[in-house]
Amino acid sequence: MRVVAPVSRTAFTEFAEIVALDEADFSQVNTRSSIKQFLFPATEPILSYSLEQSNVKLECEEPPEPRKTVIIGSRPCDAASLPILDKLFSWDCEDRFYLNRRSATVVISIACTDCDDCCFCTAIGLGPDSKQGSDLLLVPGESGCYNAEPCTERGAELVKQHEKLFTQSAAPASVCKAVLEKLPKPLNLDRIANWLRGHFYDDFWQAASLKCVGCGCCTFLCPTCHCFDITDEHGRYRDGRRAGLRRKNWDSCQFAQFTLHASGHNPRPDRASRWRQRMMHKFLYYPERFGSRLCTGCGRCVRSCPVQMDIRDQLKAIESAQADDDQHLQA
Amino acid sequence: MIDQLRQRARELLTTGEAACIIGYADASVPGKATPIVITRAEDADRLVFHAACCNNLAAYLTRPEIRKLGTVAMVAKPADVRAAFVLMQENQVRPDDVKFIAVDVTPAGECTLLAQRTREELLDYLVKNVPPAELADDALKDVAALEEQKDGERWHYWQQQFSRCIRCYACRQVCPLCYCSRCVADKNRPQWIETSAHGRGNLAWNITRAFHLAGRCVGCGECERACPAGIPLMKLNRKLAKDVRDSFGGHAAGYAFSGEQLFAGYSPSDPNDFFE
Amino acid sequence: MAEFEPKIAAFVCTWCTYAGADLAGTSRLQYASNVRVIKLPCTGRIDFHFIIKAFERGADAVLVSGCHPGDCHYTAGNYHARRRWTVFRKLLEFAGIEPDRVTFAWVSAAEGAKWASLVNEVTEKARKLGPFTRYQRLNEIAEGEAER
Amino acid sequence: MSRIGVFICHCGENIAATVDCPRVAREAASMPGVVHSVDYEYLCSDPGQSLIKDAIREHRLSGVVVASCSPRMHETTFRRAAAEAGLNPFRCEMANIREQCSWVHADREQATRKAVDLIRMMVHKVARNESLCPIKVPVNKTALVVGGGIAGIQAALDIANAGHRVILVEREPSIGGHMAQLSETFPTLDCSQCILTPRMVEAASHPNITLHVYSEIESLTGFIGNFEVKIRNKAKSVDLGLCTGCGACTLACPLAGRIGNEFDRGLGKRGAVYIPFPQAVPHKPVIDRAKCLRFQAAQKKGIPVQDCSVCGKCADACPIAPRKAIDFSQEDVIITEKVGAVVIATGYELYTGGRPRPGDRYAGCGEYGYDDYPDVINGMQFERLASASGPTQGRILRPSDGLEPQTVVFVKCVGSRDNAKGFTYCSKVCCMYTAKHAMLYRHKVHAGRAIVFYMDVRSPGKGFDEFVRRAIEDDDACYIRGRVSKITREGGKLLVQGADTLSGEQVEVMADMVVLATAMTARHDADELARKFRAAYDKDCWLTEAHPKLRPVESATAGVFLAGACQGPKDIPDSVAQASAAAGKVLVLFSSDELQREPLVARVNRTAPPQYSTCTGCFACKAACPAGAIEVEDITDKAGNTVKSVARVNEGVCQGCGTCVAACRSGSIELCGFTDEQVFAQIDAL
Repeated sequence: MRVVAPVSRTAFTEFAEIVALDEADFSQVNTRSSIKQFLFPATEPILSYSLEQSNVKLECEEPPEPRKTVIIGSRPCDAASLPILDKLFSWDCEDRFYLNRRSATVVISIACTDCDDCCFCTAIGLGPDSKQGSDLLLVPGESGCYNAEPCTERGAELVKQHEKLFTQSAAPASVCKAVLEKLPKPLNLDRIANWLRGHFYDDFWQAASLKCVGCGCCTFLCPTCHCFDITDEHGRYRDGRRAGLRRKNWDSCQFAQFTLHASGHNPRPDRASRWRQRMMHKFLYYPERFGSRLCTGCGRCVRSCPVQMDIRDQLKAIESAQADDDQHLQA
Repeated sequence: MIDQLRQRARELLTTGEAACIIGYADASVPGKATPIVITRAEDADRLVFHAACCNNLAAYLTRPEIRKLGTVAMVAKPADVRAAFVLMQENQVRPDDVKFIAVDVTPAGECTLLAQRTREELLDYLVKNVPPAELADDALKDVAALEEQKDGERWHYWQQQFSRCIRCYACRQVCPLCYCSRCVADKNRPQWIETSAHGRGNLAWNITRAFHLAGRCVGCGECERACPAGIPLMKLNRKLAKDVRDSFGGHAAGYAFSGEQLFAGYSPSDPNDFFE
Repeated sequence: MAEFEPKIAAFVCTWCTYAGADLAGTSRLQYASNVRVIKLPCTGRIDFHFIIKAFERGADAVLVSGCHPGDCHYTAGNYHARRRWTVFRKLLEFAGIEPDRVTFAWVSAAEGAKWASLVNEVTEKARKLGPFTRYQRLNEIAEGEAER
Repeated sequence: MSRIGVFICHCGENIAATVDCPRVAREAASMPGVVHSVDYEYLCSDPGQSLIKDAIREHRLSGVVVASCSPRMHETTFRRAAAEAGLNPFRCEMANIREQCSWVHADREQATRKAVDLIRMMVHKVARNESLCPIKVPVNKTALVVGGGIAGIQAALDIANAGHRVILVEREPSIGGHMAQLSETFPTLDCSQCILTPRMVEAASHPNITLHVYSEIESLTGFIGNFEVKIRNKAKSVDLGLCTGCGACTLACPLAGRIGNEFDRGLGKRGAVYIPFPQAVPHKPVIDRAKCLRFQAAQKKGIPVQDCSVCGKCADACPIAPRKAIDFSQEDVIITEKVGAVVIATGYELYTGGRPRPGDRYAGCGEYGYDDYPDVINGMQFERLASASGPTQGRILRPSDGLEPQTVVFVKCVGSRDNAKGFTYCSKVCCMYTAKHAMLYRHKVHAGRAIVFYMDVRSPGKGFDEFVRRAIEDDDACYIRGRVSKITREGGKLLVQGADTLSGEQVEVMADMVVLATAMTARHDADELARKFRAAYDKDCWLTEAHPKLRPVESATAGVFLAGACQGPKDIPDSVAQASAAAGKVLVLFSSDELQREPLVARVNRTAPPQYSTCTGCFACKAACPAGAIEVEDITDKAGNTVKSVARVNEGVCQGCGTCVAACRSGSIELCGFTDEQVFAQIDAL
């Protein structure tokens, strides 16, 4: 079993395996990258094959037995990505690689007492102490102790197994409310979806993406972005025989290669159409199919964007454009 | 200073000398700046320049969307000017398609608008006043420290760094000189560089990125700033800048806007001592 | 245990070094059998990707060889190559690859004996360094062997 | 999927003795894509080739790997065989398991394993080989001949007489070369100039020959059939169009008779404006700017020569009016010509016999006193003395006092066959011309003694040995076998000390004059010239032929041929024969309008719009290409607007080195036959 927690070993705070709790650093608003890497790694083999004479022999592998993992100290916005990914990876086919890891992972989140200029969970309908995706939520209390709220059966089980670590008392007053004042107001997400539905072709996309450099940081750091590429890689010759692996690697809709056809044609040939895809996927397509948004307001895309693009500004602009349209219609 | 800058931008747009200005505006996040493209003179007041304006705006010069707008005037720090010069040298930008609103920060930290406007004037300014940042003695200390280590230690160091790489290619995308429409890393027949974010693929990628910038990198540091994994990419860039300088007559990138590209040429007197 | 036999990839130009290696053959000079030659028209064709890929495919050392400066069949391909390698080899060294893993040489069509002794020398150097475990470890991980 | 056939050759015992061929064949059979794998005694034999051809047909092979000797040996053979069986020849590759395996490794196990590896790498490569079609390129039927000596003249005349245009370039002010300096020629003793000068005149006046004297080659670019040459016409300071060659200027020059004449090897004198020799073609003077008083004065003052008022007597004397033929302001002119073939006939230089000059490639024989005693001369100087048009009108008079020498010592092998002081090679002509010199001397000075010191007498050639015998037997030349160790001056005479190795005695001769038969050497700038023409040269800087036996007049560069002594010491008949042979090769090339080349050239990829090509147009390839084969292609939209500028390879010019491929960061250039995919596959199979 491994325990994963935020650590500050370099200039950045990142999730990493720890062996002692004092390695962990729970003081930061959030980590640079999200917890998705522990369930959906940047690269993983999904089958192996071997080449002999003119034949390719497939060795369809069962996913490896996942390591039992406890993630301690994830923020509610990271934990909230898990139910979103669950739906995706168990939708048209069951992705055993993800799902096996998911069932072997316990998520213990810590509610937020602070935020930074980029956080916007409240705009998306979540909050500093949302429970989605967590097995156990630790809510900091006034007295410096935590109120442990089991959110799933597994969470309850966990508390039961380690009763000694918990004391039964009246819940201390949460200190999370203060942060709410600093966080933005909720957006009208339906209104945004409505606008998106009617504006596939719109000058907005060109203007909105003009400064985008297409780096894909936003998608790679996003806890909910889940697009992947499949690639075959083979290795060294061994005794006249050679094996290869088919790998699943993170991909990004912001890349020029993302939807490039073998013919050379690309249905999303420019930054505008790629940026539109990201917005549409997050706030129209995924919600239409699964009911929730493909965003938890963690703010990583804002925080890490090298050109300071701000999805919040765009959402606000879309919301008010639709509000204008609605008024127009009513009039 | 900012009034002068805005005035210059207005002038360029109203006279039609430039169809658009690439500059900086204040970002939504307090204290930060963001690139902005303006095409109307009245928007010139949105332009700012201060210490947080770090992007290398030359990266936009090769973008098809920007090219379509016509002649570009760019707010350019010395590194941006150098990058634009390399782009000119490498035929990516027609020299007459770019106007400069050159800015610099004095040693005292004061932002100034430079009087130099033409590329000849700016080249002269760079040569006389702006030594290559990537070759500053201070900047090379890290490189020297690593060079002094044993190869095993260096290997270990870089493996640790590269192991964090998630192959998002942010380093490439923000770089003004990574302008290839199809990066060799995206070439799959054959696939020289594995796309998987494992140690082997990451080493191949990072070596390739660094080497492809050898003799070309202008030391703006955007790759390292953009890297979400915090890989010290500038350490590689500086190492190469130093070796290039030492091996090829003091070459530093971006101090010429025409003439032969370093690795497209040769000299019979290039180093030969490493050949058996 | 049997002595470690390094696997060595050699990238050579067809006009000088390949011809020199042929001359070593016609002169019946004996040398180590560890080198696998890949013939290119000119050293100018040799891309640095070749070297990295050779390591990825398990080479313990790489040899790059072509015409002496001034003798290039195409007049200047070797000069271009030399300029690239001047910097590239230092980059590899900086990344932690032992400099002796990559050898650069000029071997003319008349230097059969030089080819023979060069191969022996490169093989000896690789033998001294031992298997390129650093890179093999990367290979094992990438090829999924570490997980199995 | 590929259908690859692997054929392993035993080469008798050459391969089979060390490599277990049957085992290799078995292992190859299990390699990816291999459908047929056999071993055979001699694959290059007729039955061997038939075996391959039959297998190609029977197994419908898409690729063939022949594991045998070096591809440099038999690639053409097997590719031709493949083509005869209907397989594209470029789908046939060779694995070199002889020169680079069986012959260099003794251990059977190791050699066998290496052979398997080499074959596997080739199998992987061949699976990615494409069918390629030969490239046809037009042939420009104009020849460039460099050097206007007898070889160059002969080659030029042969080509011109066949109806093709020839551009003949000579460095000196006149054509003729060394042969023009000779008195009589061995073994017939006919007058050199009498047989040469008609040829010189014929060449100069031939309608198909354009002559550029006092000119040098600046550069040669392009490729067989399509070269472009830049010729520097050095400023002669004389307008050849106006000059009638009357010679008034040469007489008016205040330096007339005061400058050592190169043509007479310093034995005669000339002025600063001079016609090199009486039979010169063209018979027009040039001004030696390094000597001319006016040019020197102008240079010292740093003013243009036309503004200088010093001297100018030559111009005053020039009878041409109104514009003088003397033109001080003339400058070098660079002429560009397009030619399809090149004959290099730049000849040799003669070692003076003295101490080395800066840049010389030898130590020299200073002990013979050439630099110290005027009466020690070399063979070419003797030729000038013996020549009827020479400084002494053909009388043998010694330089120091103009008296007839009564005893002349001839020393052979001065610089030749002398590893320590000169060159390892034999200069080939010295034995014959020394016999001739002795003979000529005896004919002119009946009472004189001719003593020849020799190492060997090498006289293989038609009438050659008879000629030497005549010198010894009829003309009483005294041949002493042995080297001269030292020459010193004793009074007015020269003391020649040497050994007679036949008698074992020391020999001392008091001579009035000594003639050194010095070595022929490559031109001091032969290496530079070779590089310009992309021709190879050997350790002594002689240009090297493509094959010493089978391609003796071709250089390493297609379309560039060699004639005469630029390739090594030669006498006149050999030079002429080689020149005609080179001309023959040129005429073969010119016999068709286009020529086929191997399609191993680079290409820049093209993709669907809107990208058109992954090339980004940085043109690093263009700068890096040694052949200048990369062009800029502007891709335009329907309206004719340029949307992108990308690189394009002129496949006629491309030499296939692949330097562009490695210079391309985006990987947008391929080299056919050595594509990234092919090389990758080979590395992949390591």
